[in-house]
Amino acid sequence: MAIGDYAFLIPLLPALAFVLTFFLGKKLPNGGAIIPIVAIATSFVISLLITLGLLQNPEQVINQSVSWFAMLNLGILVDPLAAVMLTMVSFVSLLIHIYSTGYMSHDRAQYRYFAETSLFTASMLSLIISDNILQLFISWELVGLCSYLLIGFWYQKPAAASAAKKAFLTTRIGDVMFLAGIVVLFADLFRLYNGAIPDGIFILKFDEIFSQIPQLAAMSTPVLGFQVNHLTLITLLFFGGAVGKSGQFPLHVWLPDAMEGPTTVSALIHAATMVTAGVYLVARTFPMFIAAPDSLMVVAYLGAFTAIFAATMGIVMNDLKRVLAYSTISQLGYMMLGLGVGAAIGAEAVGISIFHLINHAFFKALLFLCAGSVIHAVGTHDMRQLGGVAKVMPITAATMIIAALALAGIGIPGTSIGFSGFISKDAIIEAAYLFGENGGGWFPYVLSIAAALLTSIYIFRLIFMTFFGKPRTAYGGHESPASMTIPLSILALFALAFGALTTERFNKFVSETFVNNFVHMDIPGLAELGGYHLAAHAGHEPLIILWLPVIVGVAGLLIAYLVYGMRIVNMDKLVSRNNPVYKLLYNRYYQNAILTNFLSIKVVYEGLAFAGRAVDRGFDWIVDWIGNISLDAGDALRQFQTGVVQNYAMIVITGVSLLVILIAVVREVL
Amino acid sequence: MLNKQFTIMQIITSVYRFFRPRIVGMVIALLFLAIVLVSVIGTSWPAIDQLPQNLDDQSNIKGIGLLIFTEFVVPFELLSIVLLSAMVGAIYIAKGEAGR
Amino acid sequence: MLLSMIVLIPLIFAVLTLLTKTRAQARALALVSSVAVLLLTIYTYFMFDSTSAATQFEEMYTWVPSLGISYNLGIDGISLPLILLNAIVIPLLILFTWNDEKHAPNRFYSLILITQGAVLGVFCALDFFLFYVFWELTLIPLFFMVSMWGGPKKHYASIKFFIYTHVASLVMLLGIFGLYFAAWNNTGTPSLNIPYLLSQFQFIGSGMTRDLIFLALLFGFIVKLPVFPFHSWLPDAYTEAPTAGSVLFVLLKIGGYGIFKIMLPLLPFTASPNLMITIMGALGAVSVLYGAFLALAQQDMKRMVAYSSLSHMGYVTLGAAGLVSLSVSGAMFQQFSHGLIMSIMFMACGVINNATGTRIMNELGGLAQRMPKLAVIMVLAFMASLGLPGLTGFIAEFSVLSGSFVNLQGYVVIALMAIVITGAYHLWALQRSMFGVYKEKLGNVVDINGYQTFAMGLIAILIVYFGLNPSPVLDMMLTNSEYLVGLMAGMGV
Amino acid sequence: MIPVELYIGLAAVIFAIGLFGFMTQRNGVRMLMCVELMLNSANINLVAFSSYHGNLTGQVFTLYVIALAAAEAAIGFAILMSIFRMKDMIDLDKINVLRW
Repeated sequence: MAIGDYAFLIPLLPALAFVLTFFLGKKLPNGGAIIPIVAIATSFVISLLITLGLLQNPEQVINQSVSWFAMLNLGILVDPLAAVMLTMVSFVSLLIHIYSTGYMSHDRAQYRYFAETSLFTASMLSLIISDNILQLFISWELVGLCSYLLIGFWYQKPAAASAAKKAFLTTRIGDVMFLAGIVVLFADLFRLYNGAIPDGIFILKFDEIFSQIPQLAAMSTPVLGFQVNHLTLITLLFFGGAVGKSGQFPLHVWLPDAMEGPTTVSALIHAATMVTAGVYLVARTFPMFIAAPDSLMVVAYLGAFTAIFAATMGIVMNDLKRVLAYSTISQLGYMMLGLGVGAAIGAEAVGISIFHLINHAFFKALLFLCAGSVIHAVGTHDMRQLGGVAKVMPITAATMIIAALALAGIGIPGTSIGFSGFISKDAIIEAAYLFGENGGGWFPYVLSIAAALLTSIYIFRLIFMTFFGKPRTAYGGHESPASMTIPLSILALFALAFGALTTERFNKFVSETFVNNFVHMDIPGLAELGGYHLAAHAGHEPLIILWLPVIVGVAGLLIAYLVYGMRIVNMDKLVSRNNPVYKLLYNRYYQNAILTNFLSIKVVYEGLAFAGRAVDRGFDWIVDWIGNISLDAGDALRQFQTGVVQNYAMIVITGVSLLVILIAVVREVL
Repeated sequence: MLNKQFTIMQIITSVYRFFRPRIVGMVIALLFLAIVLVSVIGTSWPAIDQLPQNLDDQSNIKGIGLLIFTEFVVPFELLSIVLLSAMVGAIYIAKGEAGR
Repeated sequence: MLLSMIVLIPLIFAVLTLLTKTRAQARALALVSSVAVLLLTIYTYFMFDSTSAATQFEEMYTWVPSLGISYNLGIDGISLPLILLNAIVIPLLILFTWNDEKHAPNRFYSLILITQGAVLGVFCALDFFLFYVFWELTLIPLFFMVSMWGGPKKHYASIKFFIYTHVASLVMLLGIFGLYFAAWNNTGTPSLNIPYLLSQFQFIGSGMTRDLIFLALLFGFIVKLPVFPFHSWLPDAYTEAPTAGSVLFVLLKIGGYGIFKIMLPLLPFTASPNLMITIMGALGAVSVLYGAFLALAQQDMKRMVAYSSLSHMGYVTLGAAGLVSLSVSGAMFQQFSHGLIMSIMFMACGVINNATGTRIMNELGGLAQRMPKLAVIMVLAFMASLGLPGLTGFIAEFSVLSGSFVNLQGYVVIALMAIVITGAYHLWALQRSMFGVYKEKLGNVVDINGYQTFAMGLIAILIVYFGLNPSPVLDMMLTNSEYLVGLMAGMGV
Repeated sequence: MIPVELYIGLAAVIFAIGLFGFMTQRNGVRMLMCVELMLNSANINLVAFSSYHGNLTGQVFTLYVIALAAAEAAIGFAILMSIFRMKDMIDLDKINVLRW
């Protein structure tokens, strides 16, 4: 049997591990961590073998489906896009699990932690491997559930419980949009088949959906006076889901709060699972986006805006993990931008975006695990209290610096020499340039360059404040155990070299998922459907365009060094409550006040829900009133029961007489 | 609540007192009588053409006696029980406290 | 005989239970009866042909031929899942109350069994007379359940429930009479046979009459369901009832059953089907949103669950009005899944109320630390209730939403808006009651006992099982809804 | 031959008189007498129809009605006696303890 026949085990093993760990883990040493580790390691091996097989022979796409209910199915689809994601997720997750055995060793509820992370990984793997949009949505929601459970892992802390709830609800706004997109898509396909779906056709399967793109693009409905193209509507709703899950503006508010969970969970959420799901969704349904250029525009602009928006907040945060959280949002903005520029460069956009996703997964997981290592050792995550940690924890410091260089994107343009973040981010910025040159507008390009500068500043601010200089408070500290430093070193290796080693093959491998391997899509033809032409990819940008990202990256490093390393500027003046810009940034643009406190609590809860309660009292009152009417009527009629026989006789006789007269009259009239 | 009841009752009893002098009763009784009479006159009553001419047949005591003890014997017996129990009941009720 | 046994065993055992003296005897008899029903139902399920929409296991004895009344039982794919639901949950409910110190246990268990028998009777009846008798029979035990073992406002709640739903059933009875006499007029022979009368509906001459009959029947069913704006008996009755009573209310799926079994076959033949679809769809969609908002505003946990029940029931009418086989079967599945989910939710509310003496969520907090088993089951039930994929609630909601969107776009958009609110109140309730710092003034609470764990855990497992593999019940629902939708298609609706 | 209408008319008049009396009197004994009057008007009808149809059943039942009236009167007067014993009057419109 070929290895592909075992592909279904990839999500299944961690899911089984969840069940086993949850029920048996309490009795095993170390919370039964060995079960998920073995399961995920097996998944990783299978994915790796499949990926290698696909590299040899890209036509060998694995696609197996079973009927679920009605015209829906469950199934697996491993094409190059899915294969690389599977490998990355299982790999990073495996490392994080190994790291966690050290990090979580003091927690009483370890077994619950490992069970939940195992389920988390399983959901994410199932999300990637699914061959239909419904199964993807199911896994998508399960990912949300696991993030809820894990962010609220220390549920005794009210802040953690509240952050978990916020994360779940905010992403759920996106999920509803995603669900609405599926609903619209389902109804459209249902109508295309005229309600009679032949047996054996599963209408929400990706290849089925993609084969109907031309028909979908031709459908449009008037909504509020606008002619809404169905494909645009569906893709925008899908993107709405991605906005929630991938923390794009304005649904990013949950991500920084999600730091209330254990740091390893943050690493899992921010690097391997959860947030990348949104990017993966857009990549997976990319043929639909290609045929709906308006949606791609939205993706590109919102991505670029999120990239810089989050970066500005990252600069002022004092919490180690929060800086990284905003960095994640910002980098996700880059990935979305990379997909959005598909309007200019076609399917290659998937390649560069996923490439950045994978590289980001390595260095972001590394950053978080390093931060976790620091927090584990020192017991605080306020950067203002740290300083000079590098002396105590050399391995952690070294790996973190590598990750920072990768995040800032340092390398030599024109060659494939550089940190992994450089290779992929550079590609996205270049694509944004092409996007502008082909009439998409220069806004995304300009913002992405500015965001690159800010990225470099905030990450080196973090490095300098934490690892260099003198300790600002007295903290104990020691290098972390081997179970933690080994994963760090492995990840550092990947952050250092993965991009450079694979750049040539990777883009081609993933980009051609849609063109050659999967459904043989005619990407330029789809673009024609959207009414535009793809630009031929060119490497003839001016030299300054190639060098600009690196220049701003180095400039950021220098600025951070001057300000935080050399302290040539007195920070106290800038960082004060009176500085309106600082205040605005530090309060995160007051989004918490506006979105959470005002919109959800004041408007929805106190406004609508309480109004609803008043209305309901009204209904209750009406019902009671009807009841009281009959009581009162009975009370009034009771007075006729005088208890005097004569009166009754009188009434009876009168009634009989009148009835007779009435009948007589009626009979006369008729 | 009590107040409301009381006033309505007062009105009814006063109205009742007012009409007490039999006018209403008279009117109703006459109305009823008129209706009955009108309908009696308006109806064509089926009847046998003539009474039996034989004078011996004029007496129907024998026939009634026969009917009572043949066809309607069960109601007759029941009636006797009713009468008996009514008698006993009437005596019991009327005797009242004295017996106790 | 099979169906007669299923219906009559609980009723007979109810009488026997009433005669017992001690709690141990009462609960043992009740358990024996409900387990017997469960076994019979499972046997029926395996003998049932789910690929056919026809009535199966039919039993027929003439009863009052001059009025067309007969003793006629039979089931199809609409009723069997609901019978199954009832048969599964009642024994678990009895186990759940195994150690409860209730006064008059013989009456308590007897009432449970009467309710079960009556509800099963409604599901099995193929004769309107029988149907109505069982329909009304469900009222009585529930009335006593609320007024004898209920909360502080039990008398108000029980009378309101009784009169409100009784008035609705009388309106429904008028509808039945209308149908009965109109058919009698047309054909000259009286019959109360349900399938026969349904097939005669189209021959009633006046469109006005047909619409009135339809609306009268619909009114009876949606009050029982209930649907906005006829829901105001629900929060009081559900909240004031004892835990077992609330669960019995949840299992009282006769309103929705009536909609599928009686309303949908009539729908295409009304004079103005589009108006009827609009009424049902709009009421359903508004219920979904309205119930969600109301649940968000509640402080009492049980009341919140009651309103969430209203919200979920909206999907039933919405899906029924959707008139696509997927949406109709989704609505049927919603009834099934709602029964399972709400049973656990109410059991959990009851456990919390017993352990801490309060259900006000702001007074609770951190219970997960003292009641870990309850916490796990409750999180699962809440997730199922908010429609998390992989659990039963999602299958139902997704089928209803995506199926209904084909015909009723506007209403589905309304219902979709409710999903976030649904998530919000569930999670907020969890956060306030289970998570956070444990409030010491709640005293020393203990976790659920073994019987309760077994009962709630088994239902939880069923929720997961049917969420992952809905086919065992969904297939027969699909068969029937395809048949129903076929009727509509024949009429060009 | 006397037309049957006259008998019926007579019965109607007697019934109306009884009715009038029943509605306007307060004294229990008088009311009972009025009731007897109404009963007897019905008897007249029965007898009249019986002989005009040549069917004796009506007359048999007239006898039964008389017997029943006796029973009723016995009970009625007994009740009135006990009421009188309790309240020292038999004004029936004052006897309303069972009202409401």
